[in-house]
Amino acid sequence: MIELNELTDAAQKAFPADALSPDRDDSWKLVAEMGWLMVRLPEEDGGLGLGREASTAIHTEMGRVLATAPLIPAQLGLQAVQAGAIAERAEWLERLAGGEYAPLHLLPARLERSAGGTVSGTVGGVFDADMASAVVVRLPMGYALVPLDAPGVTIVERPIWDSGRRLFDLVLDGYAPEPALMLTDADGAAALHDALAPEAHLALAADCLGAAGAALDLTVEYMKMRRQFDRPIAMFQALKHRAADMKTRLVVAEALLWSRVRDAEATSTQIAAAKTLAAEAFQFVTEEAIQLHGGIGLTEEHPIHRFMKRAMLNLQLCGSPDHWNERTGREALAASAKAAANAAAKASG
Amino acid sequence: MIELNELTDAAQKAFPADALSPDRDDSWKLVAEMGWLMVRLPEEDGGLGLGREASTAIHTEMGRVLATAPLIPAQLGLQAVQAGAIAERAEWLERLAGGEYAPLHLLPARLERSAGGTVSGTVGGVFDADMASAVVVRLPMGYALVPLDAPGVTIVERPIWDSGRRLFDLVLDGYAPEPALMLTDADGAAALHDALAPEAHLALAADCLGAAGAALDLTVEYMKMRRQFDRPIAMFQALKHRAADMKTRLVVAEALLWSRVRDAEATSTQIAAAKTLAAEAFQFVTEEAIQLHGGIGLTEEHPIHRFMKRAMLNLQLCGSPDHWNERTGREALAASAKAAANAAAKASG
Amino acid sequence: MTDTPDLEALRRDVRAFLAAEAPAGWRDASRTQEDFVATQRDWFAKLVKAGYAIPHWPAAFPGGGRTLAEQKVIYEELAKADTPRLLLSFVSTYHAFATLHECASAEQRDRYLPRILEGETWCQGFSEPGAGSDLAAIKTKAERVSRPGGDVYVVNGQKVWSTMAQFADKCLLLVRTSSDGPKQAGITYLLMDMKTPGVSVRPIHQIQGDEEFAEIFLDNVEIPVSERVGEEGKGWAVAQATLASERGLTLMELSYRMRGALARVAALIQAHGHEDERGVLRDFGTLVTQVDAVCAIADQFLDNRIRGIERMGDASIVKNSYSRALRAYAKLGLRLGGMDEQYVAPITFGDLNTGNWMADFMNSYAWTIAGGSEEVQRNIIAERMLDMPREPKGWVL
Amino acid sequence: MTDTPDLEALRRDVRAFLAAEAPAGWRDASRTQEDFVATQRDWFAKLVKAGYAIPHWPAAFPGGGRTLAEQKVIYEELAKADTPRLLLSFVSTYHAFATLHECASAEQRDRYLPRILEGETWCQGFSEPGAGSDLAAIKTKAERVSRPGGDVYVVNGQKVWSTMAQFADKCLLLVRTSSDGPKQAGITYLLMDMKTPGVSVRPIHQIQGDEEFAEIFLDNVEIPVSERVGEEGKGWAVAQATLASERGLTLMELSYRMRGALARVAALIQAHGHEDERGVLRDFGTLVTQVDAVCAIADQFLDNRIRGIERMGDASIVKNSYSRALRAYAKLGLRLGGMDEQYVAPITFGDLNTGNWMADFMNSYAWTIAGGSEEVQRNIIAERMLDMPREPKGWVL
Repeated sequence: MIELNELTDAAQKAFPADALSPDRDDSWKLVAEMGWLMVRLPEEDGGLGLGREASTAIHTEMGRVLATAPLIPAQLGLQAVQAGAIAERAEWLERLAGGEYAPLHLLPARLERSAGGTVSGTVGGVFDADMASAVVVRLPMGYALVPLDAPGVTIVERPIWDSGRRLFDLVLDGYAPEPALMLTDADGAAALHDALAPEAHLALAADCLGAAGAALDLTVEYMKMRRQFDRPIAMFQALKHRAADMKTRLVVAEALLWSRVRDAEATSTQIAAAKTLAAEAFQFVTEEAIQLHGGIGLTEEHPIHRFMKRAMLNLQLCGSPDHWNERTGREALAASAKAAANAAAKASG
Repeated sequence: MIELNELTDAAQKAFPADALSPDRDDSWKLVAEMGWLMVRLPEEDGGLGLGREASTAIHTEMGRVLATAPLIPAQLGLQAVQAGAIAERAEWLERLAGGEYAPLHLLPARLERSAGGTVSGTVGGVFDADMASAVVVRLPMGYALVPLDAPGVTIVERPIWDSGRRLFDLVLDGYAPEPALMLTDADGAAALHDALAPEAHLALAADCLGAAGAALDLTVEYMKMRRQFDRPIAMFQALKHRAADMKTRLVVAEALLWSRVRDAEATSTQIAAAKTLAAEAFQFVTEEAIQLHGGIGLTEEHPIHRFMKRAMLNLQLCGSPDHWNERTGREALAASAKAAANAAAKASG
Repeated sequence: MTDTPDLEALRRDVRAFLAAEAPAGWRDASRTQEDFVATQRDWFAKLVKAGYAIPHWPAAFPGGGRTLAEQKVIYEELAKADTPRLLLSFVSTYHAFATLHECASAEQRDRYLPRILEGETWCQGFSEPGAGSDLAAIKTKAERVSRPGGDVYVVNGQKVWSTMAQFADKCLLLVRTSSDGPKQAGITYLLMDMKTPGVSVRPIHQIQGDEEFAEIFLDNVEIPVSERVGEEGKGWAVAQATLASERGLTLMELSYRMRGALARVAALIQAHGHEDERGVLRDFGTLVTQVDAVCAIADQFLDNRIRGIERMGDASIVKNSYSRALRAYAKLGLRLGGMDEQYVAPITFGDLNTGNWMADFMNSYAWTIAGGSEEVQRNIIAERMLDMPREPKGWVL
Repeated sequence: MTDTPDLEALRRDVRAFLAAEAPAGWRDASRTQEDFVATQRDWFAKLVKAGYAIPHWPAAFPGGGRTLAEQKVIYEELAKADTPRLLLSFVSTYHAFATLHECASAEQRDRYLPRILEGETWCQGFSEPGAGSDLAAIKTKAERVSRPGGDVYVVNGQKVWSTMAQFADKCLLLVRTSSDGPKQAGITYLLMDMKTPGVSVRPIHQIQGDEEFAEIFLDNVEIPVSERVGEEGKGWAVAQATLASERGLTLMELSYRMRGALARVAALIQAHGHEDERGVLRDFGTLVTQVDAVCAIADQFLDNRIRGIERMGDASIVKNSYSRALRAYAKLGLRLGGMDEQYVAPITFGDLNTGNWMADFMNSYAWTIAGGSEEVQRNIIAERMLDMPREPKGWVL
């Protein structure tokens, strides 16, 4: 079995920390060569059969360099195909593990089904659709592989502030789903969604924390170098304390993430909560980082703004903090009420 | 007309900043002698006929010394009697302006009216009921003066954390309201409440900000005196910056309060918002003050904790921040929608 | 303060002017730098003509000689009418004016002030890559050299954060003429023509897509000694006059504009159907009160100035509370807007309401970093208002 | 980490013991200091008997010789079962034990360690009014004097923040035997009997009504030289051993207890009918995640210790994140409880769940102030984890 730190070392060698936002197409090739596309694919399906720890380690390193290659949607797409029951499953898995790209969309789909069974509407948040052969889409009739060359299928790029990522709308106009490419039916879609959601949250959380770590490193380095009033600004206690708080937020969010990665019984809301905390820590770290960089942080010359923009994007992917914090509160409240009722029943019984 | 700074000077002479929590009964006598009970009473009713600015200045100074005398509920009680229509109105006003005490309760009343017209239940938040001859209570049938020696009327002290104030429940058990002491009927009660609420909020806001200013002064003084690592802790930039933020919150809340004091068109929600901001600033200042005092701030030896306890109490009086912030948001949203609709109508008309 | 009858009359006049002349649709007409500059020039010319562009100048100039109370009325009305802020001419009418009026020679004054009203624009060459909060650390070097036409300073160095220098005709320039003694002592103040050989300007690409600032590179730039303001080595004092020229009107104006822009947050709440969620209304209400309070403190600051009772540090309180409220405003918009705001949208230059909350959020940092950072203001508040000790002067590593 | 079979067995044993012996209703039985002390003594004796009181002591002691992983299991279960924290014996079993075990003479060790198991309690005489965060600044003076029965130190001074000194039999005392050289160099470490003439103790009235700490006044107190730990003037190093004695178990235990206590917030939400207000559930959810994260970091800290990969500063991160979460917990309770919490309620001593949110809120400050304030921890994090520069040593006013 591959050790976690071997994976991390290999990732750091392939994607060195000083080469931020590495070229997308080169990165994609490298990612495929390293076998990362099949890290989570079970051995019986030709994959490496590694667990959440391995993918978390990889996504952390990809976050650290502000990866431009769409590994997260690719991994999720592959997992969806792996869980699906299409006839050509083995062939698809082989092609996808080898570098063909069929991402899962990361934003809601607003689709309508016609009487004739065709589908129209917009599927949001498809990463790098320009390099995809198909997209895994949640259609009204279930999850399906939608080939991009099928009739009624077009893609529209929608530029985002995080210029290291490319987001597309997949526009369906009377698209007739191919039965052979249906991964689930309507009933099975919810189950697949529930299986994929924690994977998406863990990957995004790792992406957040890898990037937050890099943003903190850049900031601390800048604070030691930048001099004002005859000393490095790292020596000003008020600024130093802010850096300490950034580190604290980051390390605590990392601890929660890894504890949930390793907890097989963590609920999907608990995993989403770890992503929320990670994304909020990333946001906090980058907001402070901009301020601590002073003027240079407001220019495109310095890379720190790219971390902030990624933080703001990651915050919104797969549900906002407002949404998940409320859900966490609601579930904790229900669990607490249940425990109290049980205790009362036990006491009176 | 009395100048504001004359009032302030007189108040500071009567209640010097270094004598915190002055004796209640002595303070009450002094307050009555200074004529402060009749500051807001119109001249035609024998009062000084001064405006909100005057009472705000006085309550600020009372806040500064953590006053123990119940000037705020007394002022409100007097204003209720002044606005009421009882036969012996003039006599009551004269007695109250002269030092007799009939406070308005500052927390909700939970009362029920029997078929026979008597009232039972609890009236919360009566300050210093032990020295009152009557309490101005919102009964189901309207505001009334409830004499404490009437049958069915008792008081119960309920100790609070802010030991500089004494809070009582007024317990009514089959109390038969005297028609001669009804200040309003049920319909008039809402109007009187709406007239008194802004007065209560302005007084509490002033109390908060006077006290917050004193807490900040104590803290800054302590920081200049307390030495650790061979220097005054005021020289540690991280602590110094926190003091600067305390000052900023305080001064900004003061500016809002005074702008609302002087704005005759401010709505009651806008005035409650000024109280909310003041109470939140007071809370922030005292929370930081405890931390900046270190260990000594956790002991009863040092007075700083009394400011914190008053801050926590003031936060809850006359509606919590949650309540008023939400109300402010709701009203601003409605106003904005109306303005947008008007603009649209104008554009199309 | 309540308006006096005179102020009321002025307010009526300004409103009447604005009702007739306030530009409509200027946001859409300011989507490129060029269009923005054209809009700005046009609106400045209209205000000059109407007599509202330079109320703080002496009465000798048409539209000048206004009291601070009158200036406040004019700016309040400009803000409430949601007119474009005068960004392109700001350095000219405030910084250049104050410098010329208070510190320059009569000859310099008479030459340059009238041209400002004709549309000549100035920029400020103060900050350098190594001298931001610590402005006195500037290194741009000027050597005095004899030339047949008269002595000149030969200037070499680099300036940064120069607002709209790419469109400027003239520059207020701080240079170092000596490295001896305290660093403030070797600074000299020059007036530079931007077309002088050796001057090159490179706009700074900002992270929200704007190019509000530029770098100025100075390569053996020759500036006649006659263009010096004050004595050689006494430029630091002149720079203080430049920096003190803006008397709180901007933050009052901006606070009022932010209050107006709360309607955008309200629209977002309505568009997203958040009305019934108490958390959202509570947070919106908290913001409304915060913004109202900033308006109140900005107002009070000017009133105190008018009454001559301003205290040390007051300006820092106004700046920090404004910048924090602006950050909170942008963050609430960003939060309520959700994913929509992550898509790039065309922005309006020079407006706190650019049309996209991400851009607004990034713009808000200009207020916590530039013009004396939030941290520098905290030092000022602690030291000047709370009389807390400064760091020891002899603190050397 | 997952339990090994050995740990699983231990966990089962502890649970079985707790199911049978965990005291019920101890909160109500700890409403006065006296009752609290009685409850504590009783529970400590039970744990000693069961072999769970001193798992970190050497195997020579019954119940000792446990690995850190085993200690963690024991504390986890004690926390989950909501048993009373061992406050009265904490200084004795950790600080006194570590000092005696690591630095004292064999004679001192053999005399004092067994008595701890019999219930003798120690307090710590370290902090002074002028020496809090800056502990090395202590001034309590000890002069060596000859006496017929052997040399003694005559000690004069004042100690403060001594946890439960009013109930203690013995004291770990730091004194100054020299004022020359660096301030750390003149410190000596003594073991003092609290019944020695000249020792007086005054409990500190805390703002939440507790008296967890006391002041110790030392007036010509004579302590035999044989009660010195280590050499004269070498007490600072011994004190470091004392302070390092607690290996993160407390914060792990407390974090788990805080997680259990979230049920109180839930009950408050239900009691007040706040369920449907999204803001409240959102804020509760945020707190739940914050507390879960603190449990995770406290857990990870111990796991790293067990695996020998602890890093400098880790402990500061755990402490600051715990104390902030505790503050947030108490503030949410205070906010949701509203006016009810302003009335004084009887409190339970030595519990983060005192029965009143105001008291809990005030208690939370102990964690941001004592044991190295939040600000001192931030310095440590910045300097030791982020390698940021320290303030210059020669910094003198």
